[in-house]
Amino acid sequence: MSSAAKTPVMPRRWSVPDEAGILGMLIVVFALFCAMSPNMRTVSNGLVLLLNGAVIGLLALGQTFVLLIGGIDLSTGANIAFMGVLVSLLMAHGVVWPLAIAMTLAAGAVMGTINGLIIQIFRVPPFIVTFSTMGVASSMALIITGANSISVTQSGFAVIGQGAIAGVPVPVVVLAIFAILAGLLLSKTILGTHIYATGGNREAARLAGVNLTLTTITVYAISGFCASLGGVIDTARLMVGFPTTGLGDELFFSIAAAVIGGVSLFGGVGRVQGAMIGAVLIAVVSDGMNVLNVSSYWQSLVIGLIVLVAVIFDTYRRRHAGTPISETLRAFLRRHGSRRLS
Amino acid sequence: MSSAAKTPVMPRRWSVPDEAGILGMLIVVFALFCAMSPNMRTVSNGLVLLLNGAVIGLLALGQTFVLLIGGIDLSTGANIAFMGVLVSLLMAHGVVWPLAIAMTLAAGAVMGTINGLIIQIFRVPPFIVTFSTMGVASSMALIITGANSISVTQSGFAVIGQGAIAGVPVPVVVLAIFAILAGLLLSKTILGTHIYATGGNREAARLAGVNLTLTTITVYAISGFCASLGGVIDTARLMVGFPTTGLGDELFFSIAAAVIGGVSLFGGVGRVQGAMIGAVLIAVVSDGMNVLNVSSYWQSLVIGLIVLVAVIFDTYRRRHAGTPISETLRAFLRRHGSRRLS
Amino acid sequence: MGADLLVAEGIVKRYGNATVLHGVTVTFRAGEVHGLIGHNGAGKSTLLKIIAGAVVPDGGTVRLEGQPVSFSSPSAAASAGVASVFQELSLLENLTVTQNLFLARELGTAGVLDKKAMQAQASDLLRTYGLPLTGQEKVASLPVAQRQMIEIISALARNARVILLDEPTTALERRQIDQLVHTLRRIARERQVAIVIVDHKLDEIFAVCDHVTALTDGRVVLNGPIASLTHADVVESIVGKDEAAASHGNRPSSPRLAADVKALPALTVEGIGAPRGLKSVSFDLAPGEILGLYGLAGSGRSRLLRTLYGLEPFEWGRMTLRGQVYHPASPRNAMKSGLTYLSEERKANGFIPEFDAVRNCMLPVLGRHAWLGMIRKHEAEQEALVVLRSLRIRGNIRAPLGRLSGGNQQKALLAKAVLQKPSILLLDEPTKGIDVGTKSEIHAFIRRMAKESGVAVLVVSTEEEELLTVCDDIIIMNGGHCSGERHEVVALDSGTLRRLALAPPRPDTRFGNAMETVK
Amino acid sequence: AQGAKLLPESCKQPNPLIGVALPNTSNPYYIAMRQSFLDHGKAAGFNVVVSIADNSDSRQLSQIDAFIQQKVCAVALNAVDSGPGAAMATALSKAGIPVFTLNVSVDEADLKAQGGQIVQYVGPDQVEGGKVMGDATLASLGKTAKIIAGIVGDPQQLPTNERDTGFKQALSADSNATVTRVVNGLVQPDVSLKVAMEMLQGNPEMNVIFADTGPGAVGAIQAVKALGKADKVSIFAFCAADTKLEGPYKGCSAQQPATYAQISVQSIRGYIDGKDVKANVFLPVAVFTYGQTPPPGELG
Ligand SMILES: Nc1ncnc2c1ncn2[C@@H]1O[C@H](COP(=O)(O)OP(=O)(O)OP(=O)(O)O)[C@@H](O)[C@H]1O
Ligand SMILES: Nc1ncnc2c1ncn2[C@@H]1O[C@H](COP(=O)(O)OP(=O)(O)OP(=O)(O)O)[C@@H](O)[C@H]1O
Ligand SMILES: [Mg+2]
Ligand SMILES: [Mg+2]
Repeated sequence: MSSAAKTPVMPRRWSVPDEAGILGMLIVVFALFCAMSPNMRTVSNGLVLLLNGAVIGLLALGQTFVLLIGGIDLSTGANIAFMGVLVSLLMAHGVVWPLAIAMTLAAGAVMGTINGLIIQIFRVPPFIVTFSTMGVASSMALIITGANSISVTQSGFAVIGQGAIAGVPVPVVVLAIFAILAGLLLSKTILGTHIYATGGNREAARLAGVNLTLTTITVYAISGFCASLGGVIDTARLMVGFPTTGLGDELFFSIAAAVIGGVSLFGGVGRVQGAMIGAVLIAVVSDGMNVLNVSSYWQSLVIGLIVLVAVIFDTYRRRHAGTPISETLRAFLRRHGSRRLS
Repeated sequence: MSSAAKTPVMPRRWSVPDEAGILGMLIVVFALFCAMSPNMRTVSNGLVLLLNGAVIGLLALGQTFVLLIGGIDLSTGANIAFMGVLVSLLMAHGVVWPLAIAMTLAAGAVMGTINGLIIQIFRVPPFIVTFSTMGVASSMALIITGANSISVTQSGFAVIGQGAIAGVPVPVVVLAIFAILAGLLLSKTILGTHIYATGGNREAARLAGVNLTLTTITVYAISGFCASLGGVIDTARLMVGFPTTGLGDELFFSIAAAVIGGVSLFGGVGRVQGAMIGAVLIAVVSDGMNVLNVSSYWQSLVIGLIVLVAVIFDTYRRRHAGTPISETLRAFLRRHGSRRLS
Repeated sequence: MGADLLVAEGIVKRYGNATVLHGVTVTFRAGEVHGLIGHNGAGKSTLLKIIAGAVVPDGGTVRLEGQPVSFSSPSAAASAGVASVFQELSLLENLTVTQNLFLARELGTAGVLDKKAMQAQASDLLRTYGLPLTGQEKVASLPVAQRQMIEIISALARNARVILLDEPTTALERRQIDQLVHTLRRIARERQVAIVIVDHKLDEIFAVCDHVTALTDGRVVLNGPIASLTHADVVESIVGKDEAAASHGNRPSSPRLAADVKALPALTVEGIGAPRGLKSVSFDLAPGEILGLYGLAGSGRSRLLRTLYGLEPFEWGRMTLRGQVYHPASPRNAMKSGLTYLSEERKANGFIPEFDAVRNCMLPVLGRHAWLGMIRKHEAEQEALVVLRSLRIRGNIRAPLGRLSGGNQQKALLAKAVLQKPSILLLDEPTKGIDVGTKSEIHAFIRRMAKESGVAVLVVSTEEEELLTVCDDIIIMNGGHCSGERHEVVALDSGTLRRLALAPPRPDTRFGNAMETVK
Repeated sequence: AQGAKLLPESCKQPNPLIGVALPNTSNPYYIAMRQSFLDHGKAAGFNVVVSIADNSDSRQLSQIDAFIQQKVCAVALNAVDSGPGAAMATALSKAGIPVFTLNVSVDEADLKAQGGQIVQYVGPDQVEGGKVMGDATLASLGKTAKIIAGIVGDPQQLPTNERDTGFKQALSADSNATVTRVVNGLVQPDVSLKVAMEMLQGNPEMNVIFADTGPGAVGAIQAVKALGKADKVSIFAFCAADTKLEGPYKGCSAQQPATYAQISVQSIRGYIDGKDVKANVFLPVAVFTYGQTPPPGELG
């Protein structure tokens, strides 16, 4: 197009990014915790917090891709267990650790690919497929190990979980690198555009020539890869492969992190930035409650309420920038209060 | 309407119900298990199986309503714990058991109503709201009890969990009654139509005049009610209120049961019949594995694969009644095999 | 003639910084059909949505029988006697026809449905409007035209005093439109209700309306009884004075292709069909020609285009593309072979609602502007912008496309199709919802593409006039059959075309009866 | 609460079937117990089926129902939780199947109320196990040292809470010592690692960690190392599998899950053969000190 150069692109007006609201909430929550304890506001605690949140951050990263096409990956926590056991088993069988890591990451991507393939070939809901591979992965971890832990003896491997680069723990660095790559992938590449298109309107995307099979498989492979990276990191932190690692809150927290950050469960909407803010919010709250000596009985309640309030404010900001939140309630009551709900 | 009588109602063509496929799969799986163990095929085992599946069935019932409007209820398992503790606490404080049950069921409905209200007023994704109330409910159970169990001393209460009517355990009878009521509600009432409409297209339903607030609150209240009924039954079976009861696989299994039975996670599609078949399938597989002494390591794998295969066949039947499944694979390969995935 | 039933006064609406209605005042009278016209993005739909309570205005008042009203929702409006059909189909696809017809006004006692009564009433209604349905069909399984009729029926069946219809006829065929026009006029007179209809087709406006209001950029520019207006007045109010004379009514005057070019067909279709689908379709399509495909609703025109684009399988017959066997397994496949398809179901599968117009247009051609999968965004956007501008999209092209007006969305879809630089272009209702000014430009645009770039175009349209304007030849589809016999447009008028479509299908003798051979 | 002697028909078969119900196999403790049941059960002429409840009471109850279906001759029950355990024992009693509990005792009052009975309990004294570690802490750090201790445990389970109680009791003997925190490690090393790190962040002056389970100990050790506090914080624990007492890991007490299983099997054999069995068998914990490695089977 020769005329292309002549037409000026409309200047895009600068606008508040979607994630501003939840970032604000994160800052408020963090500030509150800091105000309550001097131990919270040390640099070293900041790093501990990020270190402890790194694996959930990685899972949230993978989950973001899957959610963006309107899918869900329930197998992600179980994959941590399976892959953590796998990497330690490989090392126990004499594979040198860098190779063992590479093989494990490949295995994670393969697990994800299998999810994607089943979803795409048989058109079975992702919930069922990944529910099933969740079962398979967690069983595999137990079967391989006989439920025993597998110690890691190659001490070099520890660097992945315990090392630091310029004072920043390696897992945090790894997460940061992959988050940036993921952000670029989604915003700058054809594949990224196709992922959003698939989630936005699957049928329209197909008619526009988007390869749904490829996008579906890729996002699940990415999620599998992220989970295996999480498994490697968890194992390197403990220096022991343990078949129940990752079977705790990881799955829920990873989905919640993405949703908190504005990723829609129905696909097509959301960014990596948001999911990472969500993951940090969860990390801050989990860390903060232990630093502040909140009783473990109260912790789920506190984390639940903080997340809820943060998302309420964020949703609010997105919908009615400006109006105070009391107005929403009043509007609701106006709509429903005077009349009977009928 | 005078014209109503004159106009002949067109005969509805008989068609295979949507649930036929998964029912077939259930029968196949059950037959296989029976073939493998004589213990499986006793009547009493059939009742034990249903008894053990009753709570998940109840949760799946509530979850079906929520999924039908395109929501999700993560708080359902935690509500079992909370409500189980609540009912035993009420009895411990001298409330007679029928009243304690009534109060607990009301409390469950209120918990659900709160979920629905928050979702509807603040337009926060149901995943986040129920994630948060899940945390609140599970914390409440721990806080109330200090992680201790609360014994039930009113022996009459046991009938709810351990009694039988004409040889059929009470929990199974309760589930059956509520499943039938739920089925009627969805198919025969205005509210039922509105629930499907809300899930089909929220905006279109609103434009047509469906009261979204009412449908939303009602479905979450029903789910909360079902969860509290589950908590009452679990407590009556154990005769002790325990703050971690219901926090295991219940949540996942209840969603999975509904999805297996053809309820869509995106709303608008599915029936109670399907969810109940899904719940029975899960009960058969869980029970069957224990009766057949499948190693616990293998159980998640087996349940995952059986569910996956059942749903693959079912999806298949719905899409191409007639064509053999090998054809799907061949069609897929034809689409993608010869060429590079690009 | 009738009393003022509903008055909208000084209605103002803003979206962000853009004001889309600048104090619009209109009066709808009992017993009258009121036409609301204007260019795409003029604010017609917004005005109707405000009156119906679906959108909250930033200023102005609505009075119903002199009383100020402010409906909190369309259902509140409906119970006050204001029924509406919006531009985007808003039926619930997972429900049956009957359930949709009675949604939120179900018959029943104590919350229990009276299914028999509803079913009986629904059958009556469907029969009255000539729809061959029982009422128990899931809406998802119905073709677009029937869905549109069902929405209209549902609005008319409510005992409303004001009925708002936003482009009700876009998917309907002539017969249905004629019947609808007749019904609307009758209902208005007999029930003394006010009917408001948004429409881009002038003949319909003149056939049905008593009174016309035209909007331009959110302002009333014309308002008067139809009797006092001429076609020219109306066109001028939509496209502006300068262009009115030049643009309307002329057939684009590029030459037909010489007959010898047709000797090398781009696409040859020989007796294709499938069980429960097309029966037997044959025709040739040559580079540089524009072939019209005409038929009654349900004759299989859309199915044919979908089959050509690899969206539906065919099991007998064969297709040849530039001499090679062509059997697309998927749309991607078809695209790679140089085909492009514009769907008639804009909202269902036309575009990604969250993407803006530019991004939607870029989607199929990203590969052209990328290196190792990395998009050269600026370059891609420039290309898309050029085409988008030439189609005169109004509204913010950087806003999610789902928020643009219907006609402007359609323009974006056309731009997307054009950008793909296809060698064969399949257009299903290409100007659905597009205003008269832009319509003739689009016709000219299509002809230019064919004549200058040698693109072979296959056009499906329910508007005979459109086919007669834009096509070289027309082939007829009837009950899944098409013999491929060509009718030159110069020898046709709308009446002849309709008669041809009604004639029983002639078996395709060239290839034998494909269905028989398969059995 | 001994009623009539229960002895199902199935016990008369040549190799009677006995059921073993365990809470999980994510703790090496139960893996050792399970193996011992299989080995000693076979030796004693039993067929053994083991059910794992994945820490769910209701699932364990279903598994008990499955045992009743299979007409087992006797059940060895390590309840997930002691309260709900009463319902399982009752269900078995009502089906005429003798119950042998181990490791987790079943709530006596509940049992009585519901009308169940238990033949024998075998297990450690949990409180004692915690107390021993408390004493070891005081001995190791000296009577005069200021001790600020935190617990990595599982506050939602009874046995772990009993261990904590013992530990706190021992420390309360010293006015310089306080237990300030209990965090929930869920008996998982990865979770324990996180919560232990965070607890240390929030309590910089903390110098003792008591991990009340083996997996908790694994996490606590890594947490102390990761924060570079190996010379400041001492760890006392219930023993982690295959882990040498070195660095910050100063002492551990071990139970012998394999032994409990062995005793249970022998008691079942004896009971069937008509011998009298003791109602309660309490076993002391083994204590390991700095430099030692607990042998396999000696677990927390
Ligand atoms: N939700 C919205 N957000 C932002 N802008 C909107 C929204 N809805 C409509 N608009 C803008 O308002 C203007 C008027 O739109 P409207 O749909 O009323 O036009 P119309 O006259 O019905 O056009 P058409 O003939 O194409 O249907 C358009 O520029 C459109 O982009
Ligand atoms: N997007 C679609 N995908 C698959 N099948 C469809 C789709 N739209 C409609 N159908 C089915 O195809 C049948 C024909 O619908 P369609 O609107 O294509 O009519 P048609 O026969 O091509 O008529 P027309 O000539 O009016 O376009 C309908 O009965 C419907 O079940
Ligand atoms: Mg419009
Ligand atoms: Mg059509």
